[in-house]
Amino acid sequence: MELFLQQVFNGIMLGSTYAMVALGLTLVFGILHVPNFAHGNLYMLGAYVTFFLISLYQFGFWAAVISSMVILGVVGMLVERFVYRPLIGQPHINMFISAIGLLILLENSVAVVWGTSAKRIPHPYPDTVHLLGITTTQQRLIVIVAAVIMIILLQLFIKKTIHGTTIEAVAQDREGAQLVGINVNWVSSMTFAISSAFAAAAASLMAPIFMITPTMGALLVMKAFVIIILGGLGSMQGAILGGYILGLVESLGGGFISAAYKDVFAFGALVLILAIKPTGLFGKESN
Amino acid sequence: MLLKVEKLTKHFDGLVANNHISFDLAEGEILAIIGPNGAGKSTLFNLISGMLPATSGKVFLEEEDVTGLKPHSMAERGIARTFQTTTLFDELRVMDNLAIGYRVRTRTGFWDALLHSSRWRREKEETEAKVMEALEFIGMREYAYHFVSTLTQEAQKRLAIGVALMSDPKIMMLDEPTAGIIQDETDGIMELILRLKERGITVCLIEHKMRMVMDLADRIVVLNYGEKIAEGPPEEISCNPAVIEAYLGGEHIA
Amino acid sequence: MLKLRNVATNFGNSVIIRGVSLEIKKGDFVSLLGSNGAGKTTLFRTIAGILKPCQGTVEFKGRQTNRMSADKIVKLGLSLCPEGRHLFPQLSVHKNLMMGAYIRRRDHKGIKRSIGQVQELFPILKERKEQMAGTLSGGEQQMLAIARALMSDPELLLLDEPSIGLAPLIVKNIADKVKAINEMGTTIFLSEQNANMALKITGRGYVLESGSIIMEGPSNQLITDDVVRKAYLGA
Amino acid sequence: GSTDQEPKAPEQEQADDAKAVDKVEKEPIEVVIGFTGPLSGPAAQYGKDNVNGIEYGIEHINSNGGITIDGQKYTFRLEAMDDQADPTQTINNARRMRDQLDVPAIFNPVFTSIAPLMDINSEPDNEFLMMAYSSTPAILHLDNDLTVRIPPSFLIYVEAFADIAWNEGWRNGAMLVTLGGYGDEWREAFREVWEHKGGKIVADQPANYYTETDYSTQLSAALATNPDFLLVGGPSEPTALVVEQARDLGYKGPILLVDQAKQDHVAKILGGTDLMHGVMGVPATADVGTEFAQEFKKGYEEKYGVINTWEAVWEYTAIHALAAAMEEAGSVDDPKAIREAFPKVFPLTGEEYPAEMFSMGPRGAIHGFGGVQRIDDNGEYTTPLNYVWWTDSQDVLDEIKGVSQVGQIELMKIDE
Amino acid sequence: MKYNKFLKQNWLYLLLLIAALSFPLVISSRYYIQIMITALTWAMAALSLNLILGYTGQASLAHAGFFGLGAYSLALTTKAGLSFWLALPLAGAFAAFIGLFIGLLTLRTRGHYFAISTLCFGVIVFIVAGSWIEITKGATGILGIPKPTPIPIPFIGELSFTSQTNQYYLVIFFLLLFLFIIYRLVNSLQGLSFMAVRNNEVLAEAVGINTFTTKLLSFVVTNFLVGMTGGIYAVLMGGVSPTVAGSNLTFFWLAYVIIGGVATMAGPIVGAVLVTFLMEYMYSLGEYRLAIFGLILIMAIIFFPRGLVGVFTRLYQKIKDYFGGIRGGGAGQNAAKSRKANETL
Ligand SMILES: Nc1ncnc2c1ncn2[C@@H]1O[C@H](COP(=O)(O)OP(=O)(O)OP(=O)(O)O)[C@@H](O)[C@H]1O
Ligand SMILES: Nc1ncnc2c1ncn2[C@@H]1O[C@H](COP(=O)(O)OP(=O)(O)OP(=O)(O)O)[C@@H](O)[C@H]1O
Ligand SMILES: [Mg+2]
Ligand SMILES: [Mg+2]
Repeated sequence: MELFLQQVFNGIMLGSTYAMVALGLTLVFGILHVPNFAHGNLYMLGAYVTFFLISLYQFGFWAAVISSMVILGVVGMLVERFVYRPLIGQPHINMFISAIGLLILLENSVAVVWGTSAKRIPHPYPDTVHLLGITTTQQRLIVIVAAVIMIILLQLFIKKTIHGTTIEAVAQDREGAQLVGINVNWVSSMTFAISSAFAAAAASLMAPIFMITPTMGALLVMKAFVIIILGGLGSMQGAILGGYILGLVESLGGGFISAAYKDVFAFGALVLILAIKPTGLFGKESN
Repeated sequence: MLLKVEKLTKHFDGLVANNHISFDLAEGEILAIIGPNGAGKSTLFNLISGMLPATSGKVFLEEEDVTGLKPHSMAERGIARTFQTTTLFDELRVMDNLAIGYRVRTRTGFWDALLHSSRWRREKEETEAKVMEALEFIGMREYAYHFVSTLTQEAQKRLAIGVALMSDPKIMMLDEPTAGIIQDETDGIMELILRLKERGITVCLIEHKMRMVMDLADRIVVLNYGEKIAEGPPEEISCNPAVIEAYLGGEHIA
Repeated sequence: MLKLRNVATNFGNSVIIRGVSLEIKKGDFVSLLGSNGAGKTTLFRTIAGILKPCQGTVEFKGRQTNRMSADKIVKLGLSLCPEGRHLFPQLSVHKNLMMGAYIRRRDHKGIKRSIGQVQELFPILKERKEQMAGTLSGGEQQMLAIARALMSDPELLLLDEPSIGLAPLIVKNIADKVKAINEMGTTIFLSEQNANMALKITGRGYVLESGSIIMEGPSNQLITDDVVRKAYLGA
Repeated sequence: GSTDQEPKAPEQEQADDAKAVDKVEKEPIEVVIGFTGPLSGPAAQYGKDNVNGIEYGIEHINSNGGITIDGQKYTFRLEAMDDQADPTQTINNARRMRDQLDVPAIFNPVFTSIAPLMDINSEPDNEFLMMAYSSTPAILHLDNDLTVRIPPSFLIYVEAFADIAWNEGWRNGAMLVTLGGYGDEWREAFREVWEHKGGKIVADQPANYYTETDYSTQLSAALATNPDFLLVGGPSEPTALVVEQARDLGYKGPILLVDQAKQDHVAKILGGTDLMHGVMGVPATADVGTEFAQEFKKGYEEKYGVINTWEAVWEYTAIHALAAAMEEAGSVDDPKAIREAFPKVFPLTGEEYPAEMFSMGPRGAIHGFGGVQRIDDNGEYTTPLNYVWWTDSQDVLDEIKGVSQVGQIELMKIDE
Repeated sequence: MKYNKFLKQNWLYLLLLIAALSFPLVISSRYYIQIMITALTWAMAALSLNLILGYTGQASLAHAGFFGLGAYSLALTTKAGLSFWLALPLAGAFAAFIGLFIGLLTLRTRGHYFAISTLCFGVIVFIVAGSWIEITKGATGILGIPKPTPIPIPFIGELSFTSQTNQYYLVIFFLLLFLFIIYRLVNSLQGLSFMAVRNNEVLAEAVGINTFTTKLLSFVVTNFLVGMTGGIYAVLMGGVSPTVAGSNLTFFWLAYVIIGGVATMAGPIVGAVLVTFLMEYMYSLGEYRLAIFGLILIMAIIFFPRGLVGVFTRLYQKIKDYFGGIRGGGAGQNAAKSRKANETL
């Protein structure tokens, strides 16, 4: 029982990471339909920025996190402007290739400039916590709580303001959006900025627990794509729920059945769910 | 009876788009389906052609129960259709569009293609001949090598009819074949539809252009709010008070 | 209000609009006739800034707009109800209307009023408030497209074949409403395949053929013209 | 492009020598040594550690004037190519280096790439020496005549760890070792040895150390079995994470690190040994006690800005061995001769090398020592114990003890 | 006369074929031959990907997974003693069979959903290859795959595949075979069905094409071909390890197809050869190599959205039109038409 609780906790912690990254990606992939496979690299970049702010410029942890979000927001805008905007109107698969190009570019630039050895941010909150038979650290609790807060904030922003609808409008009919007076380029820019800032926030919160390397986002981004598809393209609830489901499937499947095959459970679950419901859990559209 | 529609019903969540609609389609006739916007005309087409599953009700084609079949099986059995918003293979040329329309009558598969079997040759020639004939029929011979995206709306509407025609259908269901077409050319399409009839093809037509409907149709079915409110020959329908009230308005024939 | 001087537009190598000049004054109600493929839609898209002319100038409210992006032009007070509708298929009818009022999104009262007006014009839009636009019937979508174009409360309204796919009763209804809107001060430029209707309600008309204006004049004159009658009125 | 400096055929060389006996200074000829391995992607740092070691070795060889064969001086240059651990690219790189740079030897540190290289290194007229950096015994089973296996077999550590653990009275072990060829074999080997002794593996929860960052799942499952010790490890950096997360989950017991993870490196990442009480693993180079090790550590860290790993240490020593073998064989471009000369260049001992190599076994395995070091309950490093893998007799061991600088050496008898 | 016409129309392809066949005779460098072998093997993989992606419009990201299935299948069967010439079609068949099963599960999904669910399957193959140690030997992989069984040739002796040159010809042979298969397939009514599905699934279904079985057929043929490619790769490398199923392979093949020219016969080959050689050439850039490669990839897509073959055809057409214009337009246009007619049916 204790082990079960512990694994559930582990799953929630993992799920928080996943949900945050997937939610950022939902904006650009789920809603805007840009298959930004380089999202994981923006996440990675966010972690590096936080690392350098803390280690070189002696920023406090939270100051670094926020600055990193701002910086990555700008990076996201640049990415949209120079990598994806020129491809509007071309087949989707072309954007995918250019995403792969960006992924290779970012990962290797970081490796060349900052080296391949792993970086570490000192734990701001290293103390161990015991509750309900679960052992963990303060930092992990902070990650979970912060994730929930950020998720709620983003939800409110998208659902309660007109901006969410605006992004959807741009994605669904670019020309229609222009005709009602939406500056589609600006909306795309902002969407990328928010998405990247979100990735940076997730990475920075996680950085003290994990290790910062040029390839840290590689597997994560794949999982984020899986989560979004699992939840249903464009559905925010889907992305959040999908993130936590994946986290739990991994921790429970990995912990109780087989660690080597834990990703097989996660990826296999998706194939099966889509075989039953081809548009994901909350999906409405089919392409 | 060629086609028999029996109590077809379609619910979208709370909305009843078609409610117990029944009618028959006799061989060789032109039947028009009219009704206000949102009356359920296109939905009815979608149910008959298998694009949507019906909530209840049945469709019989030549006495055979074909309810719930997939669209491709419907096409194979001889029900061809066009779409309200012109739908074509817009990346392809006019002649390819037509050739694809005939695909349902050919059997060339992987091995035929690979080994250039006699079937491959026969069907290739057959398809080419059919395409030429169809081009002639819809009057688009000189457009054979044009890409669909460069055609005018009118040419696209014609081509859509041509593609449907390619499958040698028994029934052709045309959803607003002249929407957005100027009067002059509407007449051209009317003439095309009459020639379909001459070929022995049964036509089922949705149209809002009343003059055209009255000229062409042998019979008219009128829908309103998902219900069939009238059925009969054009003269009768045009004086039917319920139809005038729901659809035509005071001065009929716009 | 709107002035085109020698405007030309092309797709790749083919020139679609060839040196069109026209002028529309404030409060005018003008129709544009032309056969299929004449270039009406292309001309409207050029005026709205979706397409950029390769030659000539477009002036709207005294400002040169041929280099301006479409959304800026909308903010100046021009609204196009486009061919092909360009709705947001996965948004509800209500949200589509809200997006139509995007440029005045802070004017909550005004939006409410406008929504009331378009719902009165097309009662079905009220019934189907929460239905996704993409699942509306063809005619319902067309109504929504017109309604959305009205939502921005434009000074110049471009209507590209608004009657497409609409039932006769509704067409008549729209004709009356559009005329009323014009009478309330909105300038309207209308492209229609239903030439009869168009010429009956507008004051002036242009005839476009193969990308050039071949005829212009008061509607009541055009309606009696033989060429027009034959091609567009089917007489 | 070094076409003009191509090493000359031996006969030609001798003729040249005859003519120029009394010419005092001859231009040294540059010999290019090949390396292909992961220099980008998840295993990039591992690849770089290897490259650094070779490069550092070459620098020393060259600054000492290179090698001399028949009066001709030769210096070295390393051509390091990235293959991202993709065997296809490995082959392409090897072909290129053979073809355009005429390299006599190619270093590679990834087992799945070494194997296909061994498929082409014996092609007639196109032979090259396979300098294989992989501690898995599988290399030797491929029976390739032109292979040199550089690091000591990890079986040394397997046996040593098992012995020590058994003597401590631990019986139940839980494993959380990296996935992958190396890790899989390690787990297998340890399980075999441990169960042979009568111990039990109560949990086997592998994780991909290259791609994963959170090991809580596996750790929770492993710790729930109440093991006497944990066996963990992969590359040092993620290994440090595993150690930390194990402690965060409340585990206080002993942790054994497989040889790929380096204790000093782990400690550096964790900011000291606070979390590492009761850890056992491969000692820091500096602690092994050869004379040269300290100097090496200092120089290396200054040059590359990272801790010197054992990869660097062994590669450094291996390139020296290669150079010596060339000198011994009297050729820089005859892989067969060089390979045959290899056994004669040993031992390489601690006055000049950070690690010691004693001899070469029948299938190209170099015999060196493997050390085990523990961190005690106060966080202090204990003196390392060193083992030599050897199939020969006690006499040879005594001989080694005579020349070795590393202090305490134990014999370990294993069949690879 | 007939031959004359044939030569006139296809001189470029014949020239390329002759160049490809004489390559190892002219170039003696083992390095260049090796790169060519690699490039052409990747070209085969890209060709088959083009069938499902380019012609049928379904972005299968499980391509490397099926490549891996073929490779492992060949490794296991040849090590069990089966002749390469039987093991190879078997490898294709194995991949095709699993493909059929996966297709049944995933082909109901569309667009991004299909892409990601196939990606998942690819990742699963990769993980299983690395973890099912009893069969696959885990991450170490299966080594010592024997070279293809020599083919006895009457009176001359036998054709063996131990030399690099003969391996090159082996690859060329299968590349031509693949080209032949795909060419015939896409230039048939069946191929037209593929394109119909790609262009508009709803309409295709409405005109009587069973879109599901059409997609399934394309998927199965694709996987058969890539399974064979995997088998060829395995035998040439002499071993397989989980890297053969890595999704980055799929991504690279995708890039070859798109950069070369999607839905063209030559595109995947042009892309594979060009990018492979470019990557090799870029080694002189040292550690910046990959970063710059990423940049090139982005720019290539931005500036040549229809691929290099698209650029080339347009140039070629322009030149032809120019000369055609001088000689009197009509003829040129007719020629263009008849060529297009050939293309479609
Ligand atoms: N998928 C759907 N979900 C909900 N409602 C739908 C859906 N599809 C159609 N409807 C509704 O069903 C009704 C009938 O639609 P249908 O398209 O059949 O109308 P129609 O008679 O063809 O009208 P029009 O003349 O405007 O084309 C409409 O009110 C439409 O909004
Ligand atoms: N994307 C395009 N590429 C090439 N040609 C095009 C394109 N779009 C339109 N055309 C061509 O431009 C010409 C004018 O088209 P346009 O749509 O402006 O005409 P229209 O007067 O609006 O006709 P309709 O009554 O059919 O709407 C047509 O001949 C059409 O074929
Ligand atoms: Mg309809
Ligand atoms: Mg138009």
